[in-house]
Amino acid sequence: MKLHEYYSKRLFSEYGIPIPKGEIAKTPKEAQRIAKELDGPVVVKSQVLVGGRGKAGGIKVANTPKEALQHAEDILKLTIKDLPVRMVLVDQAADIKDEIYLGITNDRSARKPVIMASAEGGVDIEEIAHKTPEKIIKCQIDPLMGLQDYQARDLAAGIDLSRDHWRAFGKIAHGLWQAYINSDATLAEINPLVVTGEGQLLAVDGKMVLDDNALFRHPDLEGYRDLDVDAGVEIQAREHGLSYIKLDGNIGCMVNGAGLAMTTMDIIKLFGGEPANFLDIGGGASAEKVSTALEIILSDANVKAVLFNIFGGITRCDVVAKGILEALEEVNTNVPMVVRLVGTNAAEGRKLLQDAAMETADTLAEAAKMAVAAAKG
Amino acid sequence: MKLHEYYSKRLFSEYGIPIPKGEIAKTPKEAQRIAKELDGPVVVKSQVLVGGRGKAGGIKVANTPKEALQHAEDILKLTIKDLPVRMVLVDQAADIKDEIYLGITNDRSARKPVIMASAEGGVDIEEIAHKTPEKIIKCQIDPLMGLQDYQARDLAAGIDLSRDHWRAFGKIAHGLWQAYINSDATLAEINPLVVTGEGQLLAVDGKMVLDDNALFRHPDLEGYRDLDVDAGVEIQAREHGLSYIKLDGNIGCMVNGAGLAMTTMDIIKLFGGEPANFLDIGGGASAEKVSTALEIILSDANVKAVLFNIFGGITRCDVVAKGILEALEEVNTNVPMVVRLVGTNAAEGRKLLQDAAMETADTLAEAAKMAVAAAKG
Amino acid sequence: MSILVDKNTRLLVQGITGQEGLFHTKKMVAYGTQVVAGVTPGKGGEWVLSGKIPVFDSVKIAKDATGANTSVIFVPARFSADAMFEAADAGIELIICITEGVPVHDMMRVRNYLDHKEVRLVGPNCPGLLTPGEAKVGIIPGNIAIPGNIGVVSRSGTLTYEILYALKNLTMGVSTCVGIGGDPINGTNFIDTLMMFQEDPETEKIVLIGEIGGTDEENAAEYISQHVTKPVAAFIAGRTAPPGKRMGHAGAIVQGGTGLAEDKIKALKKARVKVAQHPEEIPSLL
Amino acid sequence: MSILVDKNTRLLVQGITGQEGLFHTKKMVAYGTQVVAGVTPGKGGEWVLSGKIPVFDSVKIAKDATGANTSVIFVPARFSADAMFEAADAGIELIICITEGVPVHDMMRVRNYLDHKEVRLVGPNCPGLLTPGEAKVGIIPGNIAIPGNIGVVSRSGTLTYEILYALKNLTMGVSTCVGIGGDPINGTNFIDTLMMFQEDPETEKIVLIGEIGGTDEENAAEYISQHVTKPVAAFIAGRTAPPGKRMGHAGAIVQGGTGLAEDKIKALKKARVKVAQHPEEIPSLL
Repeated sequence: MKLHEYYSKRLFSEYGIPIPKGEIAKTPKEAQRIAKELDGPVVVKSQVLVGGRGKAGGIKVANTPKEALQHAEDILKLTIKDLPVRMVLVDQAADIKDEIYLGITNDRSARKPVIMASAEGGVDIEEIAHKTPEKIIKCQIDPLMGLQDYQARDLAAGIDLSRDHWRAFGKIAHGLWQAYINSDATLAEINPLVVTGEGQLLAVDGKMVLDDNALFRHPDLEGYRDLDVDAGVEIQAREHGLSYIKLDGNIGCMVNGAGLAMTTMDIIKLFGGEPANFLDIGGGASAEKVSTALEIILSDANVKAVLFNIFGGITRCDVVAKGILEALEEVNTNVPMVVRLVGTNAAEGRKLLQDAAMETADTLAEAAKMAVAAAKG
Repeated sequence: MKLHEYYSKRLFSEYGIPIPKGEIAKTPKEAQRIAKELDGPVVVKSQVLVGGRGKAGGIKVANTPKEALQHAEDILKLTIKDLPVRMVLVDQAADIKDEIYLGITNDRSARKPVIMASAEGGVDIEEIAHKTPEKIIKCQIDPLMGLQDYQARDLAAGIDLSRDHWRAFGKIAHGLWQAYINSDATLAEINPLVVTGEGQLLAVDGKMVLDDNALFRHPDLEGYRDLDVDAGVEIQAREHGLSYIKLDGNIGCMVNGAGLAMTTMDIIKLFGGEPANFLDIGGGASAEKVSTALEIILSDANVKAVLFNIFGGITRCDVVAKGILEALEEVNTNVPMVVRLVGTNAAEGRKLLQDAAMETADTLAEAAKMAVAAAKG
Repeated sequence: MSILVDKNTRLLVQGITGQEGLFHTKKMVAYGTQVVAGVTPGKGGEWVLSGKIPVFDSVKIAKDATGANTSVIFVPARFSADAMFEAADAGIELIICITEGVPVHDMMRVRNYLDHKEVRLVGPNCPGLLTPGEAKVGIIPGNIAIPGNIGVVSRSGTLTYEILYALKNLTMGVSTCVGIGGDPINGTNFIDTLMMFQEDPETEKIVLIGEIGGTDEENAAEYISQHVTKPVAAFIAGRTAPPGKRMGHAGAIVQGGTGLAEDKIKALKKARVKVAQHPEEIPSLL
Repeated sequence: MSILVDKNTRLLVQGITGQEGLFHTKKMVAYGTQVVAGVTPGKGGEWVLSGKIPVFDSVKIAKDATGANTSVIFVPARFSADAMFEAADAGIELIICITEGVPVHDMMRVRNYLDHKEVRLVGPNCPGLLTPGEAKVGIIPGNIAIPGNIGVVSRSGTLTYEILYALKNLTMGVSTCVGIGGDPINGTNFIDTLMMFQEDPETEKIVLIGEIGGTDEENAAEYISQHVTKPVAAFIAGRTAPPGKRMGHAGAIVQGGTGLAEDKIKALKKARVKVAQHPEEIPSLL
């Protein structure tokens, strides 16, 4: 789960990281009021969970409260990369001398958190990582030990930070580590961490991504979820324990298991078709779940054929068949369907479906070919 | 540094451990008021940092506020093992069904914290450890991992705690662990942890010992220090960076280094004398420190002779000699003194003292024999 | 004849009285696995499967009483880290964690702790282990594989079953099937398993089933080119998965130019691994 | 000729620009110890001892630049744990922490972390190491010992000097003197050191200097009886120390019936160790 800049920075601030003064506004009037209170130049920043806000016109400096009102008006009308801007952050503008990058994430291959810093902040860190990886100083953190003081110093020295700032930088690194570890984050990032003209360090932009699996430990943070990020059907799917991602093709797929679901997509493509979605119904799916899944697939108007690929293990093929039949009673569709049932109770499942005018297949390749043909009509 | 029962329990309570309702009283009147507010039987408990308060009459049950007043009056007059009772804790009396022991301490040989539980709480745990060690269930805690849930369950199972209480016991164990680790404690102990008639767990008595070396991390806890524990001169010594412990003999010792100071005590005894104190002036002692140390030694009226044993390393013998001379100018004493100076600048030191009518010795054995003879007069 | 589990495995089930735990215990026992004990804290003294399997309060007690050497974990995600610590500290040699959804910070702690212990963890979020004809530890359906000389290692669940099934249909047998799980941080990876298969005299060929996300397949390819002399066939799922979208579980995500199926396939081919275009092609590549 | 340090030791001083650090660096250099670098964060680029020793910002940089293999720590107690972690993570093989007053929780963490690394820690709260004629690492006065075949290991400071001095007065030489420190939790204990002395061909006799508190001396006695063939003489300080009172440092305290000098002396005698009644008796027991 991604946190908005505003919530990320507020969290950082709880861990002693200095952030600019600022408040969230949902209307231009509010933005004006905040700018007035801040008394000086402000930055009006769209709060949407995508990168490239600046380029899209979603971040603007205002020198007067009136300007802030106008900028907020413009920005609140924007839709950036399909996401509507529903609020803006009005922050005191910082006197920026230097921009640093500081972030902590999970290093998958080291199986440890890694803290990273770069003297080149304010730009896309993945781009730096790609083009000039030597400009990023990395340090693995033992998860049982936590960040050590010397590691923060090594980072500061590594990015040639002036020694006057080492102490402040160390405190910020420790604060970020605490925010990361206490929130079960998979990413906690300050970009840029600014050195101001007055010689202060300030977290001007912030980003946090939390581990969905650990949200049970953070009921307070769950409230910060931005529902815009996922399409409506994706939310609906999650609520039913389904994993659904919409794609651009025309062959809907319903599969049990993530790996097999991806494989089904791949094989459709291999035989000349285009998958309309990824959909994993999970293990031991009930008839009701299957029925909801089919409704979701068919809610996509592009879908010209549906391929069911169920490998019965925990999931019983007869239960899946029942779910399909239940859904068909309600949905009433002409979309052709290809069913492949293998494993636990496959025979019973096939028997249930034999009156339902569905094509059945034995192998995955065969099923894919049939679905591709059906979609072509 | 030991914490009073009252502060220990208040700390436990901050970590979610249930404790009886209660308040501290410094006068009988206060005790009466608290008892009235608690509305029911109370326990009036002397707050002194020694064991055996109950046997000394320092813990009494009161059924009425008036009784509480009387008990408090009696108890506040007591001196238990040389310590004056300056305050009492008035706690709501618990309906005790069972008494458990639960404690965490540093296991020196394992180099890890160890958590211990026993079904026989409310009594001296060291006595149980000595007589029936099998009645104490122990579990080492990895300091990098912290207490694990399963370890708390193992303890609960190990002391045959009814399963109804496992969850509550687990929470208390985790609370105690947090109190221990966050306070840099060397001991955190609930004795007894009571199972009440209503089936609740309640920390009826608590004890914490903090690591003096870590108090810089806990300035808030430093305020809880009980100055009565150490004699006045011992406090004075600590303030001057000296380590002084009064003993019952008549030969004062001033030594640099703890091991050598103990050895000096031992050798005095070996040659038939009795040391009056342990005194370590530490490394690199200044003349002023030496002078204060001598004043402290001579403040003990029992002292009939003083033995200086200085092995010059970081400590310079001439500086020590100067300190002795400075002190003698102010103190004006007839107590005979034996000086042994070896190592850095020993010759210079001896020269400084040669006019001061002091006996000097080359070996430690010789010095000790001379001091014993001098004390016998 | 196998790696990790066989007919001598003495299995303990953590979370045996839960719905999942009990269901799969029945299946494992029916397959012939020696399930010697179960653990559910607070239920010590009970029995499951009509008095066949004793339940204990802790792994330590269970191990002492039954000589269990392997544990399979079915407890809910939020209690899984504790279950793994408990098993490791009790001296269990092999831990298989089936549970899905274990927080990644928990896994970083578990993994770094276990690295200093004499214990192997498989999973979490994995289907477990199957040595056909000997032992089934986890949730892999027992009837989709027959004994043989092919070692199978996979990050996936049902996709693995698909391949086992394809092999069985051609009466090609399996030495051991190892589901290492789909989480980004887990106990046993491809390389660990390849090493064991390479050393196992009864394993003659190896099937590796990977998917998008991370660089484990690339690392495996590097290892194969240097250390594995047995023939390896592979399949990588997710060639059509869009970047930035998590495909079902936390591990399967293409991020910042890494984790792409193409890169994995290229690396494997470079290591002379035959890569199938779809799972049913696997048997023909062996 | 020695254990742990010798003329090939390339020493780094953590906290070299502090008062203590600088003072003892001078003494160590004067003794002939190869002090190759100092570390003080924020002072990298400076030099001490009239431009003889370079100062670096971190142990890693210092090690890379100078090939230091041993570090001695003089930083204040509250920063000592970090200094030890830094040295260990940088790959320093031997760390000697002189600092007194390191919190015991810090030491539990340090010790448990270091146990998984290829590194030896001596101390904290110790006088360090002296291999007469070769290297002095720490604060043991250099002029109170001459080279020889007696290995000395001690929990104490000045008491150790006393015994070194007594040996020197009889022209008895020392292979290496190891001050393991007086804290309850430290890096190297009696047994570790005894093992090294037993294996060192140039050490022919051993002196062990213990004191009240803990059971390290009893454990050492047990070890001696089983593994040490070289003659050992010992002295235990604190026979007259009253129970419950801490004698100067955290380690020296008699508690709950353990840590008594009598028990230690009894255990050592049982292991055929000659125990001196006072330190000056030691030479005659060898």
